[in-house]
Amino acid sequence: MATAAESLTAFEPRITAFVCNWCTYTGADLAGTSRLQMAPNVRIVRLPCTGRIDPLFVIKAFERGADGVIVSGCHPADCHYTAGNYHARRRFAVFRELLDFMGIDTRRVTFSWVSASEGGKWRDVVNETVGRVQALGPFEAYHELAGRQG
Amino acid sequence: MARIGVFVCHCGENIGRTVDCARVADALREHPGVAHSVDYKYMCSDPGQALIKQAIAEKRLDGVVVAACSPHMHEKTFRRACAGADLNPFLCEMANVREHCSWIHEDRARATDKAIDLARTIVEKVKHNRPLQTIRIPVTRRALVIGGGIAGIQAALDIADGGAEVVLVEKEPSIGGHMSQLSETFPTLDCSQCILTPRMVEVYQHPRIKLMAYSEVDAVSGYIGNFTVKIRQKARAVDASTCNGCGACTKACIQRKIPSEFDERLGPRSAIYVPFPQAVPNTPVIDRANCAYFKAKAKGATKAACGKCAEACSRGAIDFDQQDSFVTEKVGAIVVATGFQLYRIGADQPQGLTGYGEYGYGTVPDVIDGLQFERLASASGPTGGKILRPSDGREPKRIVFLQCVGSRDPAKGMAYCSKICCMYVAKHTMLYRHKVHDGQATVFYMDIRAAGKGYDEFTRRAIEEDGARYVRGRVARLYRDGDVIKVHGFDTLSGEPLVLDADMVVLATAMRPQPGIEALAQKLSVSYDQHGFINEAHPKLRPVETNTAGVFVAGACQAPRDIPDSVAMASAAASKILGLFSQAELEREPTVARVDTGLCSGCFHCERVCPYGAVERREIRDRKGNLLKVVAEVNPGVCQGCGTCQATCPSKSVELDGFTDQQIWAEINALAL
Amino acid sequence: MKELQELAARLLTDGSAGVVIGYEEGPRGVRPAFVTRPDDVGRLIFDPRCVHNLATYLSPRRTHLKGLGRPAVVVKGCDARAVAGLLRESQLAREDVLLIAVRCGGVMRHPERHVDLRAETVADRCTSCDVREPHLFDFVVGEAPAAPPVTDRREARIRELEAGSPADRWAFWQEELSRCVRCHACRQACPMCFCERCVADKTQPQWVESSAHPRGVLAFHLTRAMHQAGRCVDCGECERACPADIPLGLLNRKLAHVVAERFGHHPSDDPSVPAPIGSYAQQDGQEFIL
Amino acid sequence: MRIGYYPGCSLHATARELDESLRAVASALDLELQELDDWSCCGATSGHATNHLLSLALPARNLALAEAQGHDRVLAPCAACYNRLATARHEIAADAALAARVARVLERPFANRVTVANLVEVLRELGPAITARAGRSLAGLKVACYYGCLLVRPAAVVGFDDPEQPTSMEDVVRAAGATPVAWQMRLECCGGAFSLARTASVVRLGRAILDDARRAGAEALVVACPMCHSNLDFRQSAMLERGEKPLPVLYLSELVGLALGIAPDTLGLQRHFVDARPLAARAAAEVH
Repeated sequence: MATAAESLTAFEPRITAFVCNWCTYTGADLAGTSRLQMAPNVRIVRLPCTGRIDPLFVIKAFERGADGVIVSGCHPADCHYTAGNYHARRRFAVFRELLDFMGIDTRRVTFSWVSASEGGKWRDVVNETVGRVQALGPFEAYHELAGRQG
Repeated sequence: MARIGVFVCHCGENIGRTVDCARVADALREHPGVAHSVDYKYMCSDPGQALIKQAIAEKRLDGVVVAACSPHMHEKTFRRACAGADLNPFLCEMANVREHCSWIHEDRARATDKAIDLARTIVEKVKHNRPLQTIRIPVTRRALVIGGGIAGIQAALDIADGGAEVVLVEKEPSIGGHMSQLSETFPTLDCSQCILTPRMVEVYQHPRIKLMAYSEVDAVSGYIGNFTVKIRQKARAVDASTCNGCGACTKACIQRKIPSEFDERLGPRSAIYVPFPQAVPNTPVIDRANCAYFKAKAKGATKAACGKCAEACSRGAIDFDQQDSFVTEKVGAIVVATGFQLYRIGADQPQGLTGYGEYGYGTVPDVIDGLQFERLASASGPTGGKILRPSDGREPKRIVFLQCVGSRDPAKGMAYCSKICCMYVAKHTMLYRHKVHDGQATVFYMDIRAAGKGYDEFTRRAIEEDGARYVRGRVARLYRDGDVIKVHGFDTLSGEPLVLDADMVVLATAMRPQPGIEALAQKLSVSYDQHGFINEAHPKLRPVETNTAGVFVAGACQAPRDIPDSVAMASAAASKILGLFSQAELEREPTVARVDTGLCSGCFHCERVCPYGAVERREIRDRKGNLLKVVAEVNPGVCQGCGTCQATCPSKSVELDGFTDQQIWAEINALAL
Repeated sequence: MKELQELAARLLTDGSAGVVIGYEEGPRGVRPAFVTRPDDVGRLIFDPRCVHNLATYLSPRRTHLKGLGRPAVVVKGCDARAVAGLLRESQLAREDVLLIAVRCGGVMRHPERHVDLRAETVADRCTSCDVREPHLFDFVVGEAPAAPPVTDRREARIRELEAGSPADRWAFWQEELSRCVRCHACRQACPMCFCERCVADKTQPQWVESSAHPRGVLAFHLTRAMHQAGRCVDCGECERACPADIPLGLLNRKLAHVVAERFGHHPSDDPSVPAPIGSYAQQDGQEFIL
Repeated sequence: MRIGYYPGCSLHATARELDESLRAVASALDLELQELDDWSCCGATSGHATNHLLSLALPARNLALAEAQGHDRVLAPCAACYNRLATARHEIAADAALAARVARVLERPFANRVTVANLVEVLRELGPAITARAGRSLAGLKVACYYGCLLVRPAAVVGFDDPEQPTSMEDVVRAAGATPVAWQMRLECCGGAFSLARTASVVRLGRAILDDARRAGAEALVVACPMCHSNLDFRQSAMLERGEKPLPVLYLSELVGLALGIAPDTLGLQRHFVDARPLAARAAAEVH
């Protein structure tokens, strides 16, 4: 069993990112075409809009072993569907306070607006989140609760 | 058991360099439900696509996953390939292992693991894909063009000539845009009015173009093929149908000294005015802020303070009580062609830009910008085409031109190059030399960017034949000294500081989009960059489209553009629209929401959050007609597939095809393996 | 409650109501009463032990009451908000119910244990009650009562939890939720939980696992709290119905505070006031978004 | 308002009148100047011309002293000292590795929390207080504000005014009741340290500045930098033709002092080479 210290340095957090197709996903594409290097811990799940991102996704991601979650989409007023991000903003403002109130460390969840032309900002969101969650270590509390095998 | 084919692309070495594609293919071959898994150098090539078709046939595949570039690049390509092999195209998805993996990671082992994860995620998703049929919706074969400059005019003419109706909306009283203000145009020095006016008349007389000048777009709803646009026809206080454009009213007006916007504040105009002689439509408009009648009325005067124009009008066309009116138009496509404005130093500065006070624009007399020089040089201009100093009307013997004022300057202005200034400054020096034979033009520049056809030769001509003195360096400061302007500059080639006496200074200020472009973009839900320029769908492959289907872009509202660019983009946008209109019906992605009426409890949160009003109410009755319950139902023609209804629905009774709960759940689950 | 009984008798005799749903003395304390005959109105009572939110019987899920004809329901001010919730979300038509609002001076926290109304015995919600004089009604009965005793028990508990560290809160909730057996009594008791099939029962995909395993329990209570944000009328029935005494009210009140502070929304008995989740404002706070 | 005060070498020597006038003005405006205990040289040009680390460590030592003595802001009236202190604070804040090296060199705790203010910035903040206490003594006095090359640059480090179109000195002059003239040589170089090595250049540059100020109708020049003052006041005799009227050169704090009715000798006017006392006399006459 790696000692706690070793496991921390060797610890590579698993981050699931729920992003909107029109802005952040395209921003991540731009980060790709610009060859901006970033931590490989993030797996992107594409959704049409942040309006489609359901708190159940975040809960299920933690249940299935994620150590951190990113939710990102278009800046207010830029939404391709005009209002999806406004609904998401309200929904996640409440959800985040609920998570905090039930003792889930909200530093494990990053919310951001990344537009299609902000490849650099996406890289910063990824690297900053991976660094933050790496410092927090594996989400033992949730995973023990979940009794994950392996 | 699913029979899914996985195709891992090397993309030359774009993916292959950092992702071990063979190992990804091997790993996926072991994944449950995968019947075929190979890697290939160029999946999007013909042989690559043939691999897919062959595998579908041989292995009876019921799903295809291509682990390659971003779906934004080639999803359509591979779906078309699958359709070619009689596999429903919506059973094919892409795993983005290039932009989201190989290009952004160096560590080969971890990049390969990530690629395997991403491919596995999409395989799990595809297991839950349903065969979908594209949705067909009728197309309104009418187009809306916003902006009546050369780009808007060209687009309107091309579309109308292609047989479709066009609504052309122009904010100013007349179409023509900034091009109508120019004297002559580079690189051929042909007179701007001569090549533009015929086009403007052609628009005015075209049977299929409905010209709405002095109007603005108020609201836009709907989607490609079915936009509903509410347009505000601003009140001119002149009845366009009875007015014959004789101009008697403009001569009778008592207000003579209002700075003319068309002449860039160098010449006067009256309160009731026609912007320029060749204006189309040639109907005057009353400037209510400066008209004595309206100013008095605004202060509550009951008696008419003036009415000279009405008295002078033989046809009784003046109508002081005319109000703004609204018109609703149904169109199938929209072209944004709102053009540019120049960076106005010290005047209405956008927040954050405070640079260039040291160039004295607005404080030191005879310091003007490019458009003002055009008005001086223009025959219909305030000085009848003679180059005279605005301060004392004398002919300047020495003019200093400053390039890149506000452009290529991330610290104080905009970071981008405005593309047209090198050309029009060279043109200005030539016009100056032709009109003032003993005049000496000096140009301070950083580098001359004249990359168009015949462009560099044009600038060389300005230097070699027309004696323009080009000094490579910036100007530090300029100030008034007596009636001469002292220009402190630097010549980087000789390494000497330079102090010149000038009679006039022309600043080549940066090109910026029209004010209010952000509000218009938000009405069209089109994205724009931090400067306000509209974002094209793809800089190289879809330059005249935007990410919002059905909305196209042409001219300087997308980026600094000269006239050839604008016309080319306008025709490109027009051909895209004519292509769109050539289909009887429009095919739309079937990623729309479906309500399971059995589970829906009729709380209608979905109806409240739907931005498109795609949710309708349906009564469920038993055989005897008793109302059992009222449920929600989605109109597939209106639904755009944003999915907000599904995330809002407490009981998850609505599913968005392409992003169903089952598919997202499968993707999240795949990440846990 | 002579006034209530006479009104009930009149409604039943002139046929404007098929059943009067009120409270009656039962073998083990006060219980809901379903009076269909005018001469049974004597059973109807009202006192601080009448804690049940009778609006839950108007939910379309209660199909067995359909046969009794148009109901006339006795509602306290807080219960009336639940009726407004059902109207707001199209589960009920206003003309399909008669509301007999009763002026209420506060009810017991544990009706079966206490008789007199004191700070220790009053229900948490009654202290901040601003609907002692009902607004949504067809009829109003009862005299204007004195203000209920003041208790800060629940708010203090929330403040205490908020002051602690995330780890403390996690420990607290894991301990409380460990007793949850997923009987869903809280869901059945709640007037605002009227879905045909609850997402917790959805199997394809199973977002919320159904076993009493901590993973499924946490997912269920997170989802239930999110669904109640801005819709809960704080009638306390979920907490009272829970066999495991899990303080669900803390979750509902916490989110009620969040929704009030962030969106200025307070539970209302006006059906036209939209729920906060599902509407938005340009200036909604986004300090937590990078 | 309490503020740390870093006089710098010139204010204890050639620019004593700047120190004296500043102290007089500060007490009149109840601004408590607390001179840093054991302050040392800021390194000036010789510092940054020889060694980068030295040029940052020297001013950083003074910032560390200010921190230790409980200041969160320190006033450096001399333009060169201000520039060195502000540049040090800016570069150290931007580069963690550099901060570590400087801390090692200083061998004292240094968290780089202190911000640096210059004479014009502080007097502009005190503008309303100056206007409230200033009489009409400077009414009608036409003054040319001379910034020199260093006072508002580089913009990234200085930042309190526009590097090309500054207005802060004019604001203070107006607050003091005098009238700033519009002239062109506000930011032109005065020759700086070439005063000894290339005196002819300094005379030529200084003369151009004085001529332009005189042409603009200025009755006095106002500066906020000891180097500019010595080049334009001490050297002015070499710049004048026979019989030409000299132009008094005042420090901004001296001008404000006159506005507040402080006696000329308390302001150090007697130390000027171009006699500025007639100005003081005129100001005194205005008051009665």
